[in-house]
Amino acid sequence: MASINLKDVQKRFGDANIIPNINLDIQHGEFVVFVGPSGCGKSTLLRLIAGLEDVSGGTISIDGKDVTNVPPAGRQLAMVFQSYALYPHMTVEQNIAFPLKMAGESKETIDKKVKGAAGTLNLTDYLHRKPRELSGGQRQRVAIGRAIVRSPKGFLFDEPLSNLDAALRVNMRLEISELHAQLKTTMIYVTHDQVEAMTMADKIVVLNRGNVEQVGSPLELYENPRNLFVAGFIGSPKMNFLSGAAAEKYRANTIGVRPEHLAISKDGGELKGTAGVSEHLGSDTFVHVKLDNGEQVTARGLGDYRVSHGDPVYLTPETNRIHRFDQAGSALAA
Amino acid sequence: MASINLKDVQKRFGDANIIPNINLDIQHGEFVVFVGPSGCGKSTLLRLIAGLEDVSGGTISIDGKDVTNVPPAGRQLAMVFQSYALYPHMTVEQNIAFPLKMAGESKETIDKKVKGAAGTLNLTDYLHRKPRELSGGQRQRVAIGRAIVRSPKGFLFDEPLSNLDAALRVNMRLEISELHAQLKTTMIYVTHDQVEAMTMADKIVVLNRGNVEQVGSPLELYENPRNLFVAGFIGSPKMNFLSGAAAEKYRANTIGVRPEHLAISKDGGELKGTAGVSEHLGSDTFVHVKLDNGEQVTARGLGDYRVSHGDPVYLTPETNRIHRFDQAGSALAA
Amino acid sequence: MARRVTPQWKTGMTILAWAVGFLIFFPILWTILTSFKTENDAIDPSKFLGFTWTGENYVAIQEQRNYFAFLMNSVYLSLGSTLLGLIFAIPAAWAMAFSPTKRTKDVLLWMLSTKMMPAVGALVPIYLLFVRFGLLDSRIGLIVVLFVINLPIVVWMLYTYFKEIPGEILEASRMDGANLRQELFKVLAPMAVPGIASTILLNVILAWNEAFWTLYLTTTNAAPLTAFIASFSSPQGLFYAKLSAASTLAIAPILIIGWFSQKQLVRGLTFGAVK
Amino acid sequence: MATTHTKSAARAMLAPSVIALFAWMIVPLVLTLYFSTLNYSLYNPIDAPFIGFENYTYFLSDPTFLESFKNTLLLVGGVLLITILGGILVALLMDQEFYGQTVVRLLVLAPFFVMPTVAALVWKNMMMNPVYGVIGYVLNSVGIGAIDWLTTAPLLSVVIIVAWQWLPFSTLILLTSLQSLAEDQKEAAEMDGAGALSIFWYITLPHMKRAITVVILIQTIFLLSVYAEIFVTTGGGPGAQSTNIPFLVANLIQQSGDVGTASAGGIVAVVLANIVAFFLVRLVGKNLEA
Amino acid sequence: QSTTLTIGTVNNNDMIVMQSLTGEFTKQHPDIQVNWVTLEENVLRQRVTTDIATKGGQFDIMTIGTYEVPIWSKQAWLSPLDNLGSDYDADDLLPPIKNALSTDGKLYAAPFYAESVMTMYRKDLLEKAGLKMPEKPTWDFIAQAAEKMTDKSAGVYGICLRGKPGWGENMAFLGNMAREFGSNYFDASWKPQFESEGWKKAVTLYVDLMTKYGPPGAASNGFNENLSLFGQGKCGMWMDATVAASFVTDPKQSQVPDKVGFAPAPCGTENCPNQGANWLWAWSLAIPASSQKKEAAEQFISWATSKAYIDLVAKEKGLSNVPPGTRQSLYKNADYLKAAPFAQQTIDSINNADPSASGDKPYVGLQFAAIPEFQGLGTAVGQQMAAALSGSATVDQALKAAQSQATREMTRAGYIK
Ligand SMILES: Nc1ncnc2c1ncn2[C@@H]1O[C@H](COP(=O)(O)OP(=O)(O)OP(=O)(O)O)[C@@H](O)[C@H]1O
Ligand SMILES: Nc1ncnc2c1ncn2[C@@H]1O[C@H](COP(=O)(O)OP(=O)(O)OP(=O)(O)O)[C@@H](O)[C@H]1O
Ligand SMILES: [Mg+2]
Ligand SMILES: [Mg+2]
Repeated sequence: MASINLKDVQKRFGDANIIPNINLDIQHGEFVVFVGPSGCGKSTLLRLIAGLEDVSGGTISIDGKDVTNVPPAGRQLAMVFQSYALYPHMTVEQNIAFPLKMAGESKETIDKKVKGAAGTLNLTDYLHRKPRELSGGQRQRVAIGRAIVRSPKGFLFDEPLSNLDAALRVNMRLEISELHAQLKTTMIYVTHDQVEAMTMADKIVVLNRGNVEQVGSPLELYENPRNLFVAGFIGSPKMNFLSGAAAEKYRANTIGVRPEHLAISKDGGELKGTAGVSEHLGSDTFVHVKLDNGEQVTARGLGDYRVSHGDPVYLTPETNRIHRFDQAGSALAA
Repeated sequence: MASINLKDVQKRFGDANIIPNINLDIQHGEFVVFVGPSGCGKSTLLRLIAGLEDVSGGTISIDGKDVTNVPPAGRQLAMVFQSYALYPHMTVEQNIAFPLKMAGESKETIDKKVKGAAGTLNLTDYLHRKPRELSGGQRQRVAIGRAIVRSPKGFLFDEPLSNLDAALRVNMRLEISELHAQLKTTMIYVTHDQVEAMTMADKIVVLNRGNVEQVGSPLELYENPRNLFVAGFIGSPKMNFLSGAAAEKYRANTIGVRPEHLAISKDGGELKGTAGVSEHLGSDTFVHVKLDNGEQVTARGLGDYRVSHGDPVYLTPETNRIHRFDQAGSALAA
Repeated sequence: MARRVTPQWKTGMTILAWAVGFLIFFPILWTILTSFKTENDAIDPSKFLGFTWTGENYVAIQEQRNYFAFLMNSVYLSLGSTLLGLIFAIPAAWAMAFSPTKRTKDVLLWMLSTKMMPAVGALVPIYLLFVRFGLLDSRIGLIVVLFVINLPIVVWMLYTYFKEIPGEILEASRMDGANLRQELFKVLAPMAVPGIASTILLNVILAWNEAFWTLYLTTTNAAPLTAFIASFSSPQGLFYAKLSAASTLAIAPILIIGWFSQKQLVRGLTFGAVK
Repeated sequence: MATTHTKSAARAMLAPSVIALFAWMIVPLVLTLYFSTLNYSLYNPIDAPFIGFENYTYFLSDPTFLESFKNTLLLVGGVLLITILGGILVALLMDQEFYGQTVVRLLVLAPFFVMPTVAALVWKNMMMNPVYGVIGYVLNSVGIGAIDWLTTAPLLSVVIIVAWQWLPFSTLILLTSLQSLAEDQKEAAEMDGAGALSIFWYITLPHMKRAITVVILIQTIFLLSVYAEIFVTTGGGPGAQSTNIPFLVANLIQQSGDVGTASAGGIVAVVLANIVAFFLVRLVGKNLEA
Repeated sequence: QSTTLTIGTVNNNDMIVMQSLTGEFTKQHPDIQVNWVTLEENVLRQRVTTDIATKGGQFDIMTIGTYEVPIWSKQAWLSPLDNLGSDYDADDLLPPIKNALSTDGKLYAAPFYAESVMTMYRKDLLEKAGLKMPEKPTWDFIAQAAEKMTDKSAGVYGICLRGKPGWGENMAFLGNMAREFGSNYFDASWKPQFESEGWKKAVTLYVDLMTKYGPPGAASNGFNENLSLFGQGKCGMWMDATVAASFVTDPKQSQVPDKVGFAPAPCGTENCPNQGANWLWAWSLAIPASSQKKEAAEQFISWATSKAYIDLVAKEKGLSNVPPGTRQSLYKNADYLKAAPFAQQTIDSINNADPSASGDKPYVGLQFAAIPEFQGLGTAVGQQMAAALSGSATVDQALKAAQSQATREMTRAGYIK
């Protein structure tokens, strides 16, 4: 359990200014999710916090103590690497036991905890395998196991579930949430999965090119994105943006409507267009519509909604769900 | 463009019988998605098709020609590895250009194609970097780039988008679909992402412990899962299963209802329970409900649906959306 | 990889490393210094730097033997045998590292065991064969000999290095349509550069310093620097300085080769290639 | 990974090396075996009657044989001990960041570039000589007094010289191996709370296992046949205190011209070397896999 | 057309001079070219032995010693030198040398330079010790002088002798010394003599002198090391090959060039054989029977061992640096006797040395026995002597071991029935 504060943190790799300047406060016991486009600096930020990289400027403190120059071991954080970084010469069991061994736990404790973690992670059958004999998802689970057996001050997860199947992912999500609820340990979690971000986070940090675009609770970001970037990034499929006449109507440069707030009808509605491809997910159907003014939008229909390619359709945004943005892309007050 | 046929294909690693026996026909130009729990043998199957592993039994033919003993290069398939497997000594550009160079393309062609792929993949700024200087997602994109620049007989994708952010993932999904539409090349695609599986596939193959559980179009699987496993695996959050009285009412051992087909209400309905955690995704809200008979189910509500932990709620399944299963787990005719 | 080391640590390491380096290098340093002494200064161990520098030893040596003829032979022999060795060993090491069978380990050990025969034991048979085929004092004959005697070592070294490379990268190249030759030389070899560099360096050194066969199987046309040295070790009279000069001449070229290859012995390249 | 195709390719790729080595091994081996049954002297090559195992009994009954065997093992063991431990330490040091890395690395590697004869001459005359040697001079000036290395501790002296020559080899191999250790593993270990020592013990050392094995095996092969260093420095003496098997065999042919007994000795040496190798492989061989 | 001669030789100074003067030879014989293979003595010996025994034919001329010539000529490995030219004057060669290089009256190798043994001592130190070198020193006197001359604090050691094991190193000296005490290597029935009285006395005294008055590290000192020590002024006395004399008197190589005196080798008994000059060695040039270029090779040998060559060296390098010990005419040259203070002692020693076989000594040779087995045997015994010198074995143990090793070897070789 720890508070983590970043003050004016910067990071350059040679010429590349990956993180120009970041300030961030993470409270005791918070579950913070970092999201952002691939390459925006999420892993780098995690590595800076972990102490695996030196900051190019600024300070990092944990529990109010400046740890900028403290080596990783001194920071007492556990981490799941995006690349897994398993120990190739150790079996699954030894991999998971390693941090406990380092902490000097007794053999029985280690055994118990490893067995426990392996059970949770569906790895019990693989305890004696070496990493190279595992499937991608199994490797990733070992990496998770290695992090969660310990009781660190905080956890750093770098896309820990990316290679797991949906069912397992839901399980693991719940496991991690439960772990968090139990231990109340600070967690920082990088993910590309909207569901994970929305359901697990106390606070989401949206990063873009090494800058923080917005920090807030999941619903805050969903409902009140500060700017076009956040609006477009949170939510999948992404928010539809309309400009021109449609926007002017709402006294905005651009307006945004999420697919789920765009009612689709074959009979009539505010905006007219032609149905394009329909994506049937089973639970929902996403219909891509080309509006008559040429703009391309997506609307969500029920799972069994059918519309043929080329049919005329009508869309009606829920007025109170419309997001308005000015020319610079910043959100306008509702 | 190729048809791929697997006949009685088996694979053992030492004692472990990873693939007991698989028969599979993939038609010219089909887009086939393999799904299944982590470790079920998806990557192995892909590697068998690629020729990177020997089958322990059975035959693989491409375009009717037995290729069981043909080396990978002779099969003319392109592959994206789950582990990326980039060439560490080559820049991004050289990595992507490599297969073209091997095919003996002219320098101009190579240049053009690499530029094109890099553009598509948002890699233009990174062309001169080495893999170790890339973020996880960027590496994955290089791996994709390397596969798509060529014109092979077929593509094998092993979770190619797992490390990409939602926006990019949607883009890439469209790109790959478009590539497929354009080239009509056979594609085999492994993914854990329900959306990818549902939207991209012509045909989904559900694997479980090395066996094919069901093969069919996405909606077929969604609507008519052959058994409990497929029913539980396709769709996220997964289908709710109820047994006991609720099931008997429908003359089944178990019935399944998807969260999206379970109407939730605070006033009244078929099943009574207590609200547990609510997951707010923004677009939807998943409410975990503990039924009075002790069973745990999930129901989907609208994005702004609010219900407090502990409140009594009522759930009503859509009768015509109920799936019925017998004792062995096989689906019963509707 | 990206963490700064503290300046104090770096300073400490610098001092320690230089001290260790100096100690290990000292005998060679002393030899080089001695080569610039007069014979009388050479036998006085108290003269470290305080002596009158002279180049007379080098002059004397060059007057006696044509250093460059020996040098060229050494270069031919070591480079020739190394090249031959790589051509044979890279495929062999690839085979054993990436397509191991139950017998791979046995083959590896058998290869080493071919080196267990004491060279003198094989001298007469080999000499007779060389006489028979007219290979005595020919570069080609010696290149072949140096190549085979070092082949097990080259295979072994490459095998170890190849083992560290993730096989998936080679698989990727197969998928990309590379044939075996391209897989070996376009993908594997560049990735194994540090390993191959140290293997080359090692093999060049072993060939360069091989002093049994090179002495027995050559007279003049193919005689390398080992023969050059053998004509300066323990002549009558004081000889430390001249011996040192000859030794310096024998070591210098390979030190230079070492200097260049040292730059190749860089950090492993596999990082970032696979998850 | 391995498919029938790669397997057959592998066989084809392995074949040239195997054939070359087999030829190199079998021709001398057969001839040596043949010679070892003859009373074949270089000084009387025409008349070489068959004498069965007499050469073997003669060689094995040589009073210095057992001592040579013991010396061979001591030499191999001593040098291995110094070079492996020293090599690990030096390699770790060279892997650190410091000023002048390239230069120092070269300094450390340099002894390996020196021909064995030259190294032995330099050590014998300019280092270990009690009158002219630097070591004696230093010991004298600190008041300990010069040591006559080659007479009082002949085998140790040879061990020191040979270890000096081979330390760079193990350093080089171990350093290369160190550098192929993926950084993220070390990072993961650090995150897991491992200190520098633990990282070394649990991550670095296991990673270097194969390299260490290779160093041990390759060096053993070379050390089993050390000759020039002994020839130049102690000449195997005093007595047989620094005579090893190769030196003993070499003396037979080079001093006595006794090809028959030398061949028998060569065969015995091969057998002994194989026994040593066999035990070594039992000891460390499993590290070769994986 | 031109012929190329490949000549294998040792890297001793006189040979190096010969190489540098090769141009003079090729000037006279423009159709002959010369390739030199210069190797250290031991390496060269092994190299040429292998070649000649396997008929490798790599050499046209080999540099070999008085040890090899009798053995090799008996094997018919060498061509007799019967065509050295009219002005060669083979009769000018010193008789002991000529004999040593001839078998059945035919010369098989031409001497390039030759040596016997003598005592070299520091006149100044001996004087300081209050002693005077007798005309015929005895080992008793030497022991006494060694004690007096030793001043370890000043780094001066009374006596330096060979300690490095090897048949051509310490055994050359000890074989000579044993004869000074009346013992040979083998008796008439080829029984080794190492446990005889003479050997015991010789080795006991040798070890005693060396441990008390010798330099540190003596057990690894050979000719070269002692040469350096003596040249450094660290030795009071040194009994060794006569060729050493020209180095220790050469100001370029020695720090005591004019303080060196020369005396015969000491005797241990009243009637020591050959006046103590029990050492004869000649580095000589010979032609392997397999050489295709015998004619050219003989021309070269004739040139290199001729009187004219000696004159040439005298002209180029100075009179005292000519190859010694081969020709009578040189020692009749008054200039030489004046320029080389050691000349008289050298010729006396050589003339006294008689290596031929005799009743109680069945072998040819003095400090060695010219039988093929001697190299190995001598070296093995030399090791035992070194062990005695280094203190790791007592003299008795060492001699016993030597005796049994030698007996074993001689029995196997069929000498002892
Ligand atoms: N070399 C091997 N030796 C032994 N078992 C192996 C080996 N490679 C894979 N396996 C096992 O085979 C099974 C199937 O592996 P595979 O990689 O095909 O799974 P997957 O379906 O791709 O899983 P994931 O979704 O996690 O990537 C796993 O249980 C794995 O542990
Ligand atoms: N060693 C390096 N040298 C140069 N640039 C680097 C290095 N490491 C990372 N980068 C660059 O820094 C940027 C941020 O990388 P980072 O790994 O933090 O991204 P990320 O947000 O984790 O992306 P992803 O979601 O794809 O994993 C990327 O553009 C990457 O190319
Ligand atoms: Mg990342
Ligand atoms: Mg997989």
